[in-house]
This record gives sequence, structure tokens and C-alpha cells, in this order.
Amino acid sequence: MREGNWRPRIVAFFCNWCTYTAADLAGVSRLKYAPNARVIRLMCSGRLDPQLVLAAFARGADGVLIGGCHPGDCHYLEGNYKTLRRFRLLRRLLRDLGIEEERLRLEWVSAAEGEKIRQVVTDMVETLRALGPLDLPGQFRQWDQEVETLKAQVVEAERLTPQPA
Amino acid sequence: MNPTSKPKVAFYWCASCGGCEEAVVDLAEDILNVVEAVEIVFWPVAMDFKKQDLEAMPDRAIAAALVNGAIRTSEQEEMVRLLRRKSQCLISYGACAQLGGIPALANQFEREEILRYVYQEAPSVINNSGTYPQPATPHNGDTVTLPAFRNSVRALDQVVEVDYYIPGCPPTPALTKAALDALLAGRLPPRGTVLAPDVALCEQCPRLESKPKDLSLDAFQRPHRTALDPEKCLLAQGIPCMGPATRSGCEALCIKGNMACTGCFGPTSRVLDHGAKILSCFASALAPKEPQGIDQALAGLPDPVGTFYRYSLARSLLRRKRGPSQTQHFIRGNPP
Amino acid sequence: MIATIEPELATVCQRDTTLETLLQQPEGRRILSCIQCGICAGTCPYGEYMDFPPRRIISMLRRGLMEEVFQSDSMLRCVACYACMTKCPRGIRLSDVLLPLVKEQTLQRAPEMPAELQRSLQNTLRYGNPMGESSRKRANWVTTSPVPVPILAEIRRPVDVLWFVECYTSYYPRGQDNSRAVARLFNALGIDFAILGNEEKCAGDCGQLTWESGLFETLTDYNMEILRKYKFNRLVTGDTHAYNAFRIRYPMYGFNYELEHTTPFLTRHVEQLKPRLKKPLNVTVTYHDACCLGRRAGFYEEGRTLLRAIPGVKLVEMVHNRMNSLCCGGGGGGMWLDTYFKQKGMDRLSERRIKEALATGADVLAISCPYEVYRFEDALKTLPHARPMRVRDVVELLAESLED
Amino acid sequence: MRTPRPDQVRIGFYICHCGTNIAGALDVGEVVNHVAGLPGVALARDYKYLCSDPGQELIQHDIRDHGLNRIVVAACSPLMHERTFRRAVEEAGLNPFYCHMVNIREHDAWVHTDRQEATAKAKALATGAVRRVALHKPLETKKVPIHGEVLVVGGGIAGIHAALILADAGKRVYLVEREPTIGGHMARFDKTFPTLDCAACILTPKMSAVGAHPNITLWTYSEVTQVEGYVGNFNVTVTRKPRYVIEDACTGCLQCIEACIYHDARFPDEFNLGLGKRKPIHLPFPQATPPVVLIDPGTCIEFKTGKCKKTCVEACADRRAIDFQQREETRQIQVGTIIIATGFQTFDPRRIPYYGYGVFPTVYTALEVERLLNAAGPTGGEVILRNGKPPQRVGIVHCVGSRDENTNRYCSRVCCLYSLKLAHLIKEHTGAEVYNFYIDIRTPGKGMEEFYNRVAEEGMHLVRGKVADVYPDPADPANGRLMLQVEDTLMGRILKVPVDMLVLSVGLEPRADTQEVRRKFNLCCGPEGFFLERHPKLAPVSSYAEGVFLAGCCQGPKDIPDTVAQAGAAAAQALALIVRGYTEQEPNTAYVREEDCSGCKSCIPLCPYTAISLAADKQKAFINEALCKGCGVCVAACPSGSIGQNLFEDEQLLSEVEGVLTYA
Repeated sequence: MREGNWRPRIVAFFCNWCTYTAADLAGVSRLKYAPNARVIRLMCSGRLDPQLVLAAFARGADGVLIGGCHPGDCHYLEGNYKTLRRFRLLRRLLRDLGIEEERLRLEWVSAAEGEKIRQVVTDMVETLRALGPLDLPGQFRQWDQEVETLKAQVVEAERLTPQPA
Repeated sequence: MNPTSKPKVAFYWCASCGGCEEAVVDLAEDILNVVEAVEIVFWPVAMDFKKQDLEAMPDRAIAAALVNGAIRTSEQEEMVRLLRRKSQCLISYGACAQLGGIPALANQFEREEILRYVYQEAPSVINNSGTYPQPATPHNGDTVTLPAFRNSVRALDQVVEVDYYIPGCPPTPALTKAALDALLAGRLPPRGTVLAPDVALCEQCPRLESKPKDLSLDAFQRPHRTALDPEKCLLAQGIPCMGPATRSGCEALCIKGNMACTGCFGPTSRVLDHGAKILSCFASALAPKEPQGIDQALAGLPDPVGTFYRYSLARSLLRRKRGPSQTQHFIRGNPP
Repeated sequence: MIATIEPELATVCQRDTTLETLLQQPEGRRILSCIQCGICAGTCPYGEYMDFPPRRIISMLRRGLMEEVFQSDSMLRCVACYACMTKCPRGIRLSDVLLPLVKEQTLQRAPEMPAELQRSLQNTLRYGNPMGESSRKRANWVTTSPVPVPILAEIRRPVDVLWFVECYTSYYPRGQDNSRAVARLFNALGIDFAILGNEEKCAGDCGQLTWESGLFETLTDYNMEILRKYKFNRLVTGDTHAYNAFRIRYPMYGFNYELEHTTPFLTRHVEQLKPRLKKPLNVTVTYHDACCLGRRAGFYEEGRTLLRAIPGVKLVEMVHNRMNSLCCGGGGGGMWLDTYFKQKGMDRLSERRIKEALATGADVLAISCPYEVYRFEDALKTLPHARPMRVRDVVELLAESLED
Repeated sequence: MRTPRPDQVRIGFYICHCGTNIAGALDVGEVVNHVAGLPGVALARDYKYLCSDPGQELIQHDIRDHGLNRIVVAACSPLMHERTFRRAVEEAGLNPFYCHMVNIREHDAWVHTDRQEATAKAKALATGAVRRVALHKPLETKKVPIHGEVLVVGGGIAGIHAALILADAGKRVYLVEREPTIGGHMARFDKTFPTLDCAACILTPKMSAVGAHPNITLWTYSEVTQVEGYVGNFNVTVTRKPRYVIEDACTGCLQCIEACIYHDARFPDEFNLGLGKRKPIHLPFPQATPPVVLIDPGTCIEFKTGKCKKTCVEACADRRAIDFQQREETRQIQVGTIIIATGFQTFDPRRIPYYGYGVFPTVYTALEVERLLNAAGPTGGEVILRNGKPPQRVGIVHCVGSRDENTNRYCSRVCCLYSLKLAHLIKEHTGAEVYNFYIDIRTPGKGMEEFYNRVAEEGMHLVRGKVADVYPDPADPANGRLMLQVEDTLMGRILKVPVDMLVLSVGLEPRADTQEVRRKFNLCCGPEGFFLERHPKLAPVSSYAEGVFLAGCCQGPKDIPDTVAQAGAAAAQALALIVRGYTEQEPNTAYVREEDCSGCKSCIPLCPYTAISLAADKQKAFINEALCKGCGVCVAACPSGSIGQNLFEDEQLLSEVEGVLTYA
């Protein structure tokens, strides 16, 4: 992160057949959009293990974008429905853990919808800007500070106390 | 106490219900064998030891320290650090030490909320003077201190390094004995191992046969509102059973009691986040395809965090509820 | 009514084609294929001053709205530089066919013709030259020639080359310089040549282009009759407009002689000439491509070849050269419309061209069309310039270098 | 093949300038410097064109000279060049799956304007890839055998041409056509531009060739109802609609039509777009292939009342071809590849009400005019208006339903030329004054500009301007004369042009059921709704479904020469697959770690390909590699983390997530 100039970080999990291809199309069409999304290619959005979503947040993502084929269009028949179901539950779970639902977004983007990539990414960046940084790594450090302070004191005390024979 | 040649063992109890201590006792006759084989040098719940006794020991003097309970206070931190220093092998005993356990569900709430509730708002409390526990209170010209109540509940290994884990709420006597036997025999697996089978519970489940191969759920059921078939896979009855995502080794005791697995053994070694995994499994098995139907089916899971992270919230990837920032004040609380 | 067209294009259009019948002709079909790209208007030196540049004329023609075009004096601004025709992607013979027909109709409807132009056309009809000089003095310049210039009526024998001198080179003093030079060069090369002398009349090119069809017919008939009186192998002229008339239109009136302009003619003899060009001129020269010789007839390199043959000549190019050359503004009647153009607030094309010539830093502006001497020398008088510049016909420079 | 331990990972990182495509948008050197400092990276380089031979050789030399065992290439989309680099890596002796690509062109350089941001993004993506590739495993590509049969869907000129090429190559072809005859749109055309040869003259020989070809199974009046399987092994269900005439028994003698109880043809004739009439039993047009009549149960008396004298059956006599009991039938076939040639539909000009189609009887679509011009058409080739008179003035409006944000944004490509063709033909047939109203005249293609020239020179009125209003001519309302109001934009004048006939040059559109077909065959559609090709330049006939190729106007508007060329290309691609005999599949299959599996069966119902079963003896899940398509749904859902997926392992993805987040 560049100092004093926070930019939302998005990890985007795109399915190979529709959304990833749409992002390629956006490129080929030279559409311009916000540079905040880091795309990770999956064969199907159905491969997206919720653990990866949580890991992305835990490792510093401000938002996670999932892109899959439109309902009925899944290259693997129904993978996107599985994604949708997990997504619905995961959003609730995140909400209950104090993470704004908007930080996790699921979009159906077909291979032809390069323009939609532009819209979705740009819109999501705006949403995240309004929400502000999630910065879980920072939050973890802050939470652990109470432990770290004590740890330092213990270490210091042990240094001063000669070890029993 | 005269030093002996027997390996020295310590037990300690942090934020827990006491069930783990009970489990040790539950070893029944086997406890005698253990006592025979080891020298118990520290066990505050059962025997009279003081912190100074521990401090007086040379570092790594204890062969194995079994710690149960999660870490919530500065005192617990201090004690486990001390134990860590004095022990060759630190064993996390039970779900709370391993995963945060039930106490870690408190991580869904801000410390302040908890204190306010416990000392003021709970229906049974009358506290007109608004007295709250303070880390340090002047008393008769002296200062009386209390351990600091931490912002988060932590698993043991989030505070000190842990060598082995014995899972369970509580661990079964069989697992405990097997672990202690291995310890005494020096037959220990690589450090960091959970001393239970690394396979999900279904493998041991007596109802596995009854689970259909084409499970598709229209809804989740609340167990207390459902007449449960004592023979049939609970998940197949719409009961959120954590068995498929939970490490086995418990002998499926809950299932045998017609009760769904709640996940106390934690996930397998391949899983980073217990809750996320079972969430994925459950959600994938739903039948509806459109948001409304999906939400309806999921209405039977009113508390996803409490269900999926009943024992493992402290060890989850997100660790706790992200709350408002006024917690800052408490985090800076002085240690005793 | 229209005259003719290049022999190879004779089928494109009939002699008696009018605007009414044009679209039924092969050339009319080309006009229908116009894609309205506007390159004609874009390349026209006076395009920005025209209400109806060629593209719009075609558009109006196809919609049957030509009367509006005739009401405008737009077409008088055409200097027949052939730029539009040369660049037309559809190959429409604008300057040859369509524009003259429009000009004719425009002039017929014009409430009054610019006086200068009217006088020139009247002079040409009455005296056979636009200056209104006596036709009996046409061959007077011959007496000033350092070499003998035979006149056909006098020598009464067939010659190889009939040299068609034309008006400007017969009457105007600077034009006579050109004629004397040609005579010297012919003499030096041992050409068997003769002129028509006082029998010659204007070939009529500009009259045709500004469209006085009666005048043009009169001149053509007259000149053809004279030519038929004599025997010669080829007709050579130093006047690009006469050359144009003979090349493009006279064939329709029975003209089938071999025809050459002096510049390519001399270029054909350049190797023979070279040893005689002894006197180094030590000048930098830039060459102006005359519209009728360059764009219209494709002789771009010949003038340059002759210049290179002269010792001490360094050749430099103007920004617009060869096919892209800028017109001097004298064609299509422009020679007699300077006052009119000025009234309309249009800049003079000769001045536009001279600026380019001056920018080359050349000492001499070489030309190959007799109109240009006057136009460019006048422009040099009105345009301030630090370095002196002379305007010389290529033949004058050749003669200058010729050993005595 | 070397399989180094993770601690021996030596990663080579390569970033491609792609000329200025990438290097112009981000700081390539900065990315190299950043990646060079990452753990495991032995070498980091940039190069002008990595996909070039020298670029690939550079990587190959480095693998040998520097002992590299992992390669990361930051360049274009992996969908473009992943195979190129994997092959290069393999040639250098490394397992190809030790190579990973980072997409910094389509996903970065081309879509961002801030150089610093684009550079930062490239660093992040590269870091993800470097982290990920360290955990890659050697894998082998899976080879799957291919069935030699081909299914061609659609019997227009594209399908016909593709089918004939494949059949001539000795392959069995199933040609399925929805209509009772093949021929498609082309069969309705009168003449074809730019050569003006008669459409039937060039089409019907090909149609008969299809009908007679021993290698072609022609199923008309049929539809593909289900497609299962994948490249090389498609299981296709074809439904054959009843035509109430037994195809094998009918000789095409047409005596039944003659004998029909209806003395006169009185029902709108589909083939002539309702401009002509037919009987309940009919042949769509004389050269219909197969030459088999059919009965329209909607108009046949026997079907409506059951009390017809069945004179048709009498006429058919002992050929006994007529069968009122015929039912819909289904056929199952197995094919290796599929060619989609489902064509287009013409724009319905009712959607632009101000042109008065369907309101004023003198307004026609271009396709209707084709039928009027055709000697075999309803008027015997006379251009006669519905009022029985030939037109003296005709207006042709170009771009109806094309280049218009209100209807279709794209250019339909063929309308300029067919409008010019119709102008020529109408003038030829009637001597009428013909006005073409155009936005731009677009005539690309061989001989097309010359054709435009020719028609222009014939004296067609070409008016640049789009007709804005059509209303009855106030001067002559009785005769159906229409007034067209248009700005001649080249002159800046409003023209009012009276015409007797208005022809609407309707654009080409995706067929109404495109979405249904797309789902059936797992295709993608472009923004305009036509089937999307894999790459507009490099894979113009490949679809996004492996083994399914596109031919003709279902992929986008095109003229007959291009359609035929594309059909040939699709046939060649299909043939290339069949001749090779197998396809290579990405080794991205999922697998169960047996010792970890609890046999919970959660994964089994999730697999769309029934690739997962429970090994009865062990009570463990088992994934049939041949059936697995590599979607990874089961991997994500396995509650105990016991299913892995090649190329998409949990730890690889997790490392990638961490990697892309380490740099912002």
C-alpha cells in the first residue's frame, strides 16, 4: 500500500469460461477501469472454496469479487449454483463477524460482457472506498498488541531474573 | 519435594469449564498408572502448588505440561508462558486450548459489551453503584490488582508455542491415555500434531450407511423442533451435523446419543478454517437454485457463526468479530 | 456542347454532349459513381471560395438542381488546374467534361461577365489573340531572332517540324525571349522547322475552358484549315495551353498530326544538346510544373532533365511539386480574371506559389509555360523578398548556356 | 523429468514487453526488479516478444543454463499463449505444468491508464504466480479418443458446405435441419451479389449432392433436443417432427398435391413469406431437398375433422407414403465434433413503426422482394405490388435494424450490397426509378466495390441520408403512393421523394432461440447475441465449447462467400480433430486422497458428470479421471479437505491469494 494513499484491494476469483474471458475481452476492447482487482483464475466459480475468500480477507483484501457464468450457462452445468448457495451463506457469516456484506460480491459475467467487468470493478472500488479499509492484518496486529505487551514484559523479567539452578 | 527420576508432569486450567480436568480424572484406574509413571509437579485444581514453586524450577524441567482452556486473561497468559518455559513439551488439552472452544464464542462480542452485560445488564444483576472490575484498585493504602480481561479469547497456540494437541470437549479417556502412553514411551509424532485420527468423523459414524449418495437438502432443521430418527444420518434429516468436517476420535459419542456433531474435535489437518469448510459442504448440498429459495433453505441455520465455529472461532481465519474501534481503550489495559 | 477528349478516351463523351445528355454518356456513368468523398473540393486551390465545388455540383446534378449552380458564379473560380480530376478516386473527368459544361451555362446566365475576361475573349475572336494585337504583327518577333526563323508561307516546302508559336510568345516581349531561345535551340540541333507566321491564330484552349464554344469552334476551324495547307511531320509548340488544345480537343476536328511540347521535344534531343551547353550558369533553380504539361500530360521529369543538363545548375524542389504542384492561377481564363479574383477577396495563386519558390532559396524559378513568366514576375514585384529571384523558361536557360 | 523438492525451487520469471502493448503501459523493469527479490526466484528477465521463437529459446536456454525448474511468464492472457510456453518449457526438458502465466496485458496494461498503478498490479499478480508455481507438481496431459462422426446443425449454405466437405473426406455426417428442406435463406434469394448469378443455380446442385451423398445422414424437419458429453464424445438426441409423409416412400411425384381436396392453393406459403399460397399438403419449393412433401396438420381437413375424402392418399396409391398417424420420433447419435450453422433471422421491421411495414401494403422487406424477383416466386418473377401494379418509383432504405442504438448497434454487413443488388434487379425488371437511401455505403470484399460502381453507374439514385418519415403521398393517396422524407446530408437538403414501393433493407439478427441453442451446446454469445468465436482473429470458427465449431451467420452477419469460406474452415477444424483421433485435456482433474477420505459422500451428488462414486469395498470416494472435467466443485465442497485438484490445489490457490496481496 502506498503511504497515506489507501487504495482498496480486491481479490477477484473469475471462472475461466465466462468471467475471465470477459476480463480478457475488456482488455482487447481497451476498456479502462480501476486497477484494484487482482484476478485469480479458476476453472469454475464452483471451485471457490469459502476458505479462500476468508483467507483473502485475512491476508489484507478489502473486498472479494466472485465472477461466474450466468445461471443456466455454467460450463460445468451447475457449478455456479453451488457458488451462489455458498455465497448467500458466506455473506451472512461475514456480516455476523462484522465484515460488511458489500465486501463480498458475486457477479454473473458472460464472456461477452467486457463492459460489465469495467462496471463491476469500478463500482466495487467505489463501494469499498465508501466503506474504508478492512485491513484485517492490521486489526490482528492491534488485537495481538495486548498479548505482545505482556510477552515483552515477561521476556524482560526473565532476562533480569537469574535462572534457578 | 525431592526430585525423582520419574518424568515431571504439570496440569493447568485456563478459560474452561473444568470438564477437561474431569476427563483426566475420568481415566479411572488408568489414572493410577499415570500417577505411578510420572511425578505431578503442578496441578492447581487438584493439588496445592503455587506459582512460585513453578518459577523455582529450572527451565524445561517439566517433561510435559497439559493445558486446557482458552486464554482470556493476562494471568492465564503469564502462567502458560511460565509453563512453556519450564516444560519440554506443552500439550494443548481439549477444544478450548486447541481452538478457543465455547469461551471463544465470546469473540462475537466486544469486551465492553460483555462486561456491561455481566456487571450491569444481566437480569439477575443489581449493581446500582456501577462497579466494574478494575485492574488496580487502591485499598487501605495498598493496591489490589486483578488480572486484565483481554479483548479476545485465544487458543493456546495463539499465545505460546504448542507441541501437541489432544482434541475434544472434553478429550475422551481413550485419547488421553493413548497420548500419555505415547508420551511416556517417547513414541511421539512430529511436533504440532493433533493426537487423533486425521479423518472426518463420518468414518466412525454408525449412521454412515444411512446417508444417501444423492443428498440434496430443501431445508435445515432445528434439532429441538424435530423428531429425530435415531438410525438415520442426521444431515440427511436436515440437521446440521458437523461430522463430515470434524476430526474423528470421539467414537461418535454424540451421534450415539442421537445428537448431531457440533465439531469439538476441530477440523482435519488439511483444513484451515473449520467453519468455512462445513459451510461450503452444507451450502453445496442445497436443492434450490435461486437466491430466495436458497435463503429460505438456509433459514434453518439462524446462527452460522455459532453453528460453524462453535469451538473454533478463535482459530478461524477471521478470528473474531470485527467490532467498533472504541475497544482501543481496553486493549491498552495494564497488566497486573 | 463539348469538344473532345484524349483519343483513348474518345468514347467517354460525345462532341455534342450537354449537361442534359451527360448522364447517359459513359462519362455520365462515372459521375453517377461519385462517392462524394470531397477530395476535389479539398484539393481545389480555390475550393474554399466556391459555393459549388465539384462534389456539390455532382450532387446537384444527380438531384436535378443544376439551375442553382448556374446562378452562382462559383465556377468562374475554376482555374482548370486539373488537380480535382487527377486525384478523383472514381476517375471522373471533371476538368475535361463536367466543369466546362457548367462554366458554359454559368456564363450564359451571368448578368455580366468580368470585363477583363470579356475583353480578352472579344480580342481573341477579332484578332486571333487575347491582347488585341494586330494579327499582321504576329511574326514581327522573327526579325529579332539571332537565327533564321522560316515561315511556311514563304519557304513553300514541307518541313519536319511545324512550330506553333502561340500568342504570348509572339507578342509579349518576355514571351519573345522564349521564342528566340527556342529558335536558337532548334537551330543548334539542326531541326528542319518553320512557323505559320501571321497565319497562326490562338489555339483557343483557354477560350474553350472558360467556355465560349462559338469562339473555340471558330478558332479550331480556322487553324485546322491553315494546317491542312502545309506539309509537316509534327507540330511542336512551347505553349502548354496550345499543346493541351491540340492534344485533347483538336483530334475531334480532324487533327491527327504528331504533337509535341518543346520541353519533351528538347528532352528527346538532350544528349545531342549537352555538348553544346558550355556556359555554366552557376545558379540554384527550382522548377514549377505547369498544370497542362505536368498533371494533365504527365511530363514531370522532362523539364528537370533539361535543367540538369545545364552546367552549373543546382536543382531544388518546392514543397508542392510534380503531381501536387500549385497552379499559377492563369488557366481556365484565370489569366484574365485577376481583377475579379481580387474583388472577391481571393488571394493570388501566383503569389502563393512564389512564396514556396522563395522558400527554396533558389536564384531562378524555372517554368515551361509562357503564361507563367508574367504571373510570377508580377508576383515577385508585389511580394517583398530579400534575395533576388529571376523567372526563366527552361528554354531560355538552355539558350543562355548554349555556346555561341 | 526432474521433480525438485520445494527447497530446490528455482524459478525463472519472464515479463514480455509485447512490443509496446505491455511495456508502454507499465514499468517492466520495475516488475523484474521486484520479482528478482522474491524467495525462490533464480532469474528474472524482460523480453520484447516472449512468444517469438527467440523469446521461447531464451527461456529454454535459461532452463538448461541456470537449472530453472519453474517458469513464470508475465505476458498476455493464458487463454492466448499458455500452450506456447508450456510447449517451450517441455521442449527444454521440464514438465510443462511447471510453467505458469500471468495476465498483465488483457487484465492490466490494456485496461489501466495509471502507469504506477498498472506496474503495482503487475507486481502483485507476478508475486501471486511466483508463490503459486513453487508448489506446482509435474502432471501429464490426458488423451481422450474422438468419435469420427460429425453433427452439422443447420442446413443453410454454411451447413451444406461443411457437411459436403466432411462427407467427401469420408466422414459420416449427420445434418440436422429444422425446416422441411435444406437450403436456408439462400434458397429464397433470387440472384447473388456481386456476380448476379442465380442463387438456385449455384445452391441446388449442392443441395442435391447432400441428399445423395452416402456419407450424409440428412434429417430435415428435425431438431437437436439434447447434447451431452464433451469433445470427442457427444451424445446427441435429435427429435424428428412428423411430416405425415413417409420419407422413404415418397417419390416426390407431387400427385398428392394435385389431388388435394382443396382445388386451389389458399394457405399462406411459408417459403414465399406469405406472398404466395399453398395447399395443406405441399412441397416448400420445387428443388426442396429431400423432395418429400409434407402435410400441415393446421390446415388439413383430415386433421381438423377426420372426415376428409383423402384424395391425396388415393393419388399416392400403392406407394402408401401418406401416414396420418405419424408421430414425433427421436434418434440418438454419438459424434466427435459438432458444427453449428444455425444461421440468422432477418430483422422484423415492425419494430420501427415509422417505416410503415405491415401498415402500408406497398412496404416490403428485402427478403420479400427477393421472392417477388424470383422466377419461381409467387409472381413468377414479376415485381408486382399487392395492388397488382408494377412500381414506377421504388425507395430502398438501408440499415433497417442495423447501426441503430434503438434496435441493433452493429452493421449487418450484407445490406448495402443486397440493396444495390435489389436496386439493379428492380430496375432491370420494371425500369423503375430506384432510390437507395444509405448512411454509408460499405462494400468490402472481392468484386464488391466494383459491383457498387456498376450499380451506381446504372443511374441508381444514391441518397446519403436515412429516411425519417413515411406517409401516404398527399398528392396521390389513392394509389398507395408513399412519400419518403429524408435529409440528403451531402447537400444539406430535405428531400420528399414519392415512391410506389418501399423496400426495407432489414438487418441480420441472431435467431430468436439463440439462447436456447447456446445452452444446449454450451456456447457463448457476443454482446450482439451471435455465437461468440474463441478468438476474433486466431480462432474465428472455434467456439468456447471444445469440439464445437461455428459456421455462417450464427456467428455474425456475413455474405455467402464468407459463409462458405467459414464453413470450410469449420469443417477443416472438425476434420483435424477427427483425423488426429484424440484430444488432449488439461490435467486439471480432481482426485480423492483415499487415506484422508471419511467416506461422507458429500461430494458424490455434487458432480455434474457422475465422476465420483463410493468405492464399495473401502467406503471411500473415488473420482473417475476420465469423467472428471476439472470444475473443482467437489474440491471446494469436501468438508475434510480430502479432495485435491491438479493445477488448482488449495495450497497453490492460497499462495496465489497471499501473493497477490503482498504487494499493493
